[in-house]
Amino acid sequence: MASVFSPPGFDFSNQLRNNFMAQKGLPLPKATSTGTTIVGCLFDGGIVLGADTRATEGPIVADKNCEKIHYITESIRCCGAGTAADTEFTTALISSNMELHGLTTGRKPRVVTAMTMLKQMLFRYQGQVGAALVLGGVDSTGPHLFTIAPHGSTDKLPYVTMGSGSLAAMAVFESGWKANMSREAALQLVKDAIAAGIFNDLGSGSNIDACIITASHTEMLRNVEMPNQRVEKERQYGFRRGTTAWKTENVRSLIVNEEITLLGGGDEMDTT
Amino acid sequence: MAVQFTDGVVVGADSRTTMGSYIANRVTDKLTHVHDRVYCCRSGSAADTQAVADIVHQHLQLYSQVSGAPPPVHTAASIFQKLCYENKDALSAGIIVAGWDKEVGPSVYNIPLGGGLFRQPWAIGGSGSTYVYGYCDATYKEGCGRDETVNFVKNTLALAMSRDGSSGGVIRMCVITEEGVERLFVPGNELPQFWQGSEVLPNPKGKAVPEPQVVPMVVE
Amino acid sequence: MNSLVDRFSTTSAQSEIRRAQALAADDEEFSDAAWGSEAGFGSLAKGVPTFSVPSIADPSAFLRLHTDDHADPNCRIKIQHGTTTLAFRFKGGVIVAVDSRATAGSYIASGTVKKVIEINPYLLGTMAGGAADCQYWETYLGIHCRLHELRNRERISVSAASKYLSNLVYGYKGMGLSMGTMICGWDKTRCRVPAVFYVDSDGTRLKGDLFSVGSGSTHAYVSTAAGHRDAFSGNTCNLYHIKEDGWHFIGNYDISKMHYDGPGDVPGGPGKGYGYDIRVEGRSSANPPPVAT
Amino acid sequence: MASADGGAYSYSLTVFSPSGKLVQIEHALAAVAGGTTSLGIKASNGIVIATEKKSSSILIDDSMIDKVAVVCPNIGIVYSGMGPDFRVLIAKARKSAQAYWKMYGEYPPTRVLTQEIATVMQQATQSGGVRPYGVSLLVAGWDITRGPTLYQVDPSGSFWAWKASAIGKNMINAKTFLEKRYNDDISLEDAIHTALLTLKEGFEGQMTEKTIEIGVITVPTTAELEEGKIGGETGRPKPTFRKLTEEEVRDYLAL
Amino acid sequence: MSIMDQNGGSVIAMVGKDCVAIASDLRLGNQALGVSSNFQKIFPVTDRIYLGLPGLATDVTTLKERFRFRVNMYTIKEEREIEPETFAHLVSSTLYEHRFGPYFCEPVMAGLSKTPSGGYKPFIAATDLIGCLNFAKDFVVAGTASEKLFGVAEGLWEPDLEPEDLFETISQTLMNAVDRDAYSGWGCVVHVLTKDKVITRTLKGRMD
Amino acid sequence: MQHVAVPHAQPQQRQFNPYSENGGTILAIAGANFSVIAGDTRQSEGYSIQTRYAPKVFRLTDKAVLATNGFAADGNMFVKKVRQRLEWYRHAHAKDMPLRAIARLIQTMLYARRFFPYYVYNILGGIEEDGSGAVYSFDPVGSYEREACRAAGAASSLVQPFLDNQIYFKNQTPAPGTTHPAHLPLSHVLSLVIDSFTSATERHIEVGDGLEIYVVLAKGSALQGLDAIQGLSELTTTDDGERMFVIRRNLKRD
Repeated sequence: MASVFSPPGFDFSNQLRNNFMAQKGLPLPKATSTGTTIVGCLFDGGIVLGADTRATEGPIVADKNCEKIHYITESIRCCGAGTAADTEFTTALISSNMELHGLTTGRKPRVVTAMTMLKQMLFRYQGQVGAALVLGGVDSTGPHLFTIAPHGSTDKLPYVTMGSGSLAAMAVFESGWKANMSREAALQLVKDAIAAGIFNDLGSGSNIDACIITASHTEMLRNVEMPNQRVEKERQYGFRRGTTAWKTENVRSLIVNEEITLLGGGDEMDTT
Repeated sequence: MAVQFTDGVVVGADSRTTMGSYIANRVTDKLTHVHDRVYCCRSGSAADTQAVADIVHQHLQLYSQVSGAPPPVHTAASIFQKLCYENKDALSAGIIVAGWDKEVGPSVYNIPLGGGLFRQPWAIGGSGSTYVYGYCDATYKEGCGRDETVNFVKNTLALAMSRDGSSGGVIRMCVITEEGVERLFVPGNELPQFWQGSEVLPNPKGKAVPEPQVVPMVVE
Repeated sequence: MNSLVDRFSTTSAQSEIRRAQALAADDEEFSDAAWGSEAGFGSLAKGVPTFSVPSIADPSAFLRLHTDDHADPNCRIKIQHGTTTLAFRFKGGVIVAVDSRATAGSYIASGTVKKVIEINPYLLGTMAGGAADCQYWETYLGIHCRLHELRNRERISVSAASKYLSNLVYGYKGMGLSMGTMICGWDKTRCRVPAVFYVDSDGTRLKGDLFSVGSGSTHAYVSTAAGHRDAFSGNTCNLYHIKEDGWHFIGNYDISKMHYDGPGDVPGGPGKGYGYDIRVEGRSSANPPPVAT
Repeated sequence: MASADGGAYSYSLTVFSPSGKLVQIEHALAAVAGGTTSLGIKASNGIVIATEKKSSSILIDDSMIDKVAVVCPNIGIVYSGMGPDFRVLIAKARKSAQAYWKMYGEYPPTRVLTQEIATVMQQATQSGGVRPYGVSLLVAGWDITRGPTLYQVDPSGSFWAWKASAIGKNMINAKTFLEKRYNDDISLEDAIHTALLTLKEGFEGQMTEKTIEIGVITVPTTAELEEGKIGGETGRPKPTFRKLTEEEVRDYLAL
Repeated sequence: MSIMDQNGGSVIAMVGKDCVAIASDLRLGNQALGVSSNFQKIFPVTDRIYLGLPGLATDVTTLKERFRFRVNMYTIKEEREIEPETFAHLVSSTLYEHRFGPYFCEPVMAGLSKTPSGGYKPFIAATDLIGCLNFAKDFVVAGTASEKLFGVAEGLWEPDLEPEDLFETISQTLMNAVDRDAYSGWGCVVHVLTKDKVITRTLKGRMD
Repeated sequence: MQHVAVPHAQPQQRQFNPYSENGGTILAIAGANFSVIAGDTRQSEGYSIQTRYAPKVFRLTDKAVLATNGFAADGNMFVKKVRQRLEWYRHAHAKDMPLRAIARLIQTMLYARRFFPYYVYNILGGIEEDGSGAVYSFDPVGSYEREACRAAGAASSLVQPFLDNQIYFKNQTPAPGTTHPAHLPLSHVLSLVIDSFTSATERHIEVGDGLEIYVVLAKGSALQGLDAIQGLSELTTTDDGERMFVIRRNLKRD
């Protein structure tokens, strides 16, 4: 922004200190990774993208219902696996540039433009930005589906899977995919593929998100299936009030109450 | 792989990209268009080779814009070399450049990992090439026609794909001549077949070897 | 160290273990599993029990790789460590105070560990360092003391008992044992005085009046202070008093309760909590007098 | 050319005249007054901005001329004065809006974006080697806290909010026309008609869907707001500013 | 012994019925040695947003000042108070800016956000050390005792708890979790936010 | 041939690493006259599931149950060896080994491999000779201790603090004039066990698929509503001595 000068790109100022600490045997903590199963599948007239909703920090589930299908433009979406923050910010950056691109060219943006922007950014960081993406969308030249690996390589295929659950999902795709599938068949195949990832891969779990993109409109099916709802708990765990012993208390009221006291004792100017 | 013949070149490649032992893409197109009559075969890191090929493609667009004529294959190859040589410690890319141009006609250039540039009548690269140097040396002969060369490429690739675990899938080929570029495709189940590894045990002289039937054991 | 040399050298601990294994192996009928009741201690006649060791060049490095959680916090095998123990001699006998927290990495595995091992009615051993090492070898020491009594018809002296333990442990020096223990007792025979010996897994053995062992040892004037200050000490404090007629268990005090309320009406007690902020409450700007809420 | 932020030496073109005026800005305002008329009207449930798209010759393909520009889904700008200056400012405005989005996850309120543009225009009046922008802008936008707001920004970099305003060639007649017709609770539909009538006042030539451009802000209903971002967290809010298509303009003109 | 264990400390935020609660321990240690039992990790950002910063103490104070500066600038420029969702994105982008030289701190945010129809909706969020946002509906945890907090919270939390009940649940969750973590504890503080008041209590927990 | 850029591997030193980690979690709670020993049945390695049903809780004698967790190969082998020693004890003494003695036996067997440890966290549960419920917990090299409730394994740090609060009532001030119950009824304990595992399954990826709970009742004690539990089956044949039941439930499979 013009008024506050902030250098573009990443700020490396802490690097010197962090390297010093790493030498002293204090390893870096783990960032949230999305173990993840993400898939994309072409059908005649559009694309279906699918993703699970589990974000993990090592063996611990940090988020049971996170969103992995990110917005690029109205008719281009991108699923992200790998380091959660990287997928989030890489897709946000490209989404922002695509919006600018759309405004300046006055045309609906193309999937291949987003793919090129993503690949060139990831290649520049040589895999340090850990984002493995499935990019799908429909533009004036028809439906397109790409995968983009963290090092910047891309593949253009009719059906793709990425993430730790990609092998389980690919098995379902290899046995179930047919050319020119109907929209319903494609959606069901995507759901089965994600379910395969959810149940067989520990890094994926919880619910299934899907997104159907056609030339006319984009349908985001958030939690289209929730096969892993938690069962009713056996007990209620409410506590008696006063169970917790506390030492000090301070209540700060947020209601600003003002009384207005009139000065001058009533001989105000008569304005009737 | 790329082979030069009388009035053009044949470039060919397998279609397997692996991530460790997992086949990330079994129908990859490694024959990358850099100009109307100039193609390159990419081997090594997919990310590196794609990036390099994109840059060369851009340079050649500029070249043809500025010079008003399609770029000679040698020009394309030397741009590849410049990129591969100057960034050799950041890249892992083995690239074969082949095509047709008016001055020289058909030509094949090989740029291995170190970034050297070698013009050869035929060139092979990638992890599968080690298995088929013998076959190529034995089989290649100059002055072949189009169909003979296509078969030579097809057989070489099939042999490499059967021996090398990192190669496989389908065979993609391009025949580049003055008239144009013709894409050929050999599906995975129609690859030329060679010896599949069945054992042929010699028959000891004189003794008839009984057919090894298995008689089910009689159980009371 | 070159594995070839190691195989044929005669001094290293491994060669001693191999000799012990060879010893045990050949007299078949006495293998420790023979009689169910020996519970694996093996007959004492043959010396130390047999240990199986990974057959690689450097077994202690292997052990360190897999169990030392200071070097590598997410190593898999987390062996429990005890941390603050205190013992001192005075005219009334010996006072032994220990905390009861065992941690595995940053996780507090248990808050109720008994870090005083009752070797026998008149000998106590404390636990700091590897919980298993101390538990196992001090129980083993108890067997040896009982056999001493049977052979010599008199109680073993504290000095002899601690000597036996330190010689035994010395045999395993460098193999990865981790122990810091205090053998305390009252010698009934000749000099009839209370005695405290510090023995650790490096083979050190020191006679002294006052010892404090473990990561909380620097704060251990009052074991509640150690519990408070050191992250690896805490939960409860076990207090023992050894008199002429053997040890007496004084009590198990919750360290946090003592922080707030003190030990109750004990002669000489401060009358209120030991906690620093309790003691200085209302006396400084950092600890202003409690506002009437 | 000294850098835009006025390096050490600022051979500034914009200096005070003895009477305390900045002559360059006066000239810029004259350039604006020479530009085709634009106006904006804030209605109770929206804003309309409109402008004449007069081109110097019938041979010009005016379908490519954009005088009303979208900056981000909730802000649109119309201008009077020099086209190229407008284009440069729009590019900066769009970049600034995206930078805001990248930091806060939502689009800038109209007031903040207007401030950004105004700062850029002001810097062009106090730096060496640069001349003021020869445009006045009408910024129409919607945000959750202030609802629909209309701002005018002048070459001096000063900006203030309007209920209705007109800039460009016959700004004075247009303004007096608007003053007569404006009332606070005018609806968006009426505002669009008023805008067309005002434009017609000073219009040379035939007013068709080809020779005028209209942009509108429609205020989302609380229901739409409750629904929030379309498609959950990572979706986008429904755009509130859009340019009328030629058919829509023709329908309004026909009424 | 990762960098996050250097000073220790943990934070948890929970959602209740029209209210949110955020709680943290008060320990500042130098690895095993406890140094201060009054190290505040939770800071008010606005009247209706509280920010918890567990992690490396130096980064905690640096970030606290950094966010105070950015929120003040925001308030001045926009002439309105920042909303919780917007603040969450601000925190996230600030951290990601340092992607390759991160601050060792995992912020937790709790607040009440104004709904378009004028009411208040509870809001909690947490990010990892490089800004990956996690909008949870029930609770978010961070710090050295995060695993323990997850276990107890998953067991004890129930939807639509009244402010006083939410206080009990979050306090029990925090105290029992920190008692199992060597690097957290030494006193706890709980803030319960409702639309008209903020209740702050310091708990009488184990001091060992 | 083409491969996505696998980082150039420096020369890798092949270290002797006999261990693996198979996830899962176990817990045991001792009541006044019963013991509950439970474990999930998922066996995993890295991110893949080896099997959804691999028991981790083993019946040793009529009164003793051992749960093992960590490296499954070591766990199974260790249980086999313990059962062997118990059989020899039965031959030598014509009676089952009392729980207290089994605990000491396990210590010595674990400590025998002090320099090449079994990578196993054991919990022994059952009924003591005096008829009281007991739980002994071990570390991989044999340090052990009798407790009332213990969780171990991958999600132990998630479950243990929850049990501290709900079993030992830690940090809970009792209602004025009352005290916390010293022992909880069986049905209460079972519901806590099930909730512990469903919570652990939610937040830990290595826990799930199935849950097996062994219940050992002291001689002559009432069923305390045990028969009403869904998924129950009895292992003991006679009902005069100690009785042992197993409850099998499903857990989430994601």
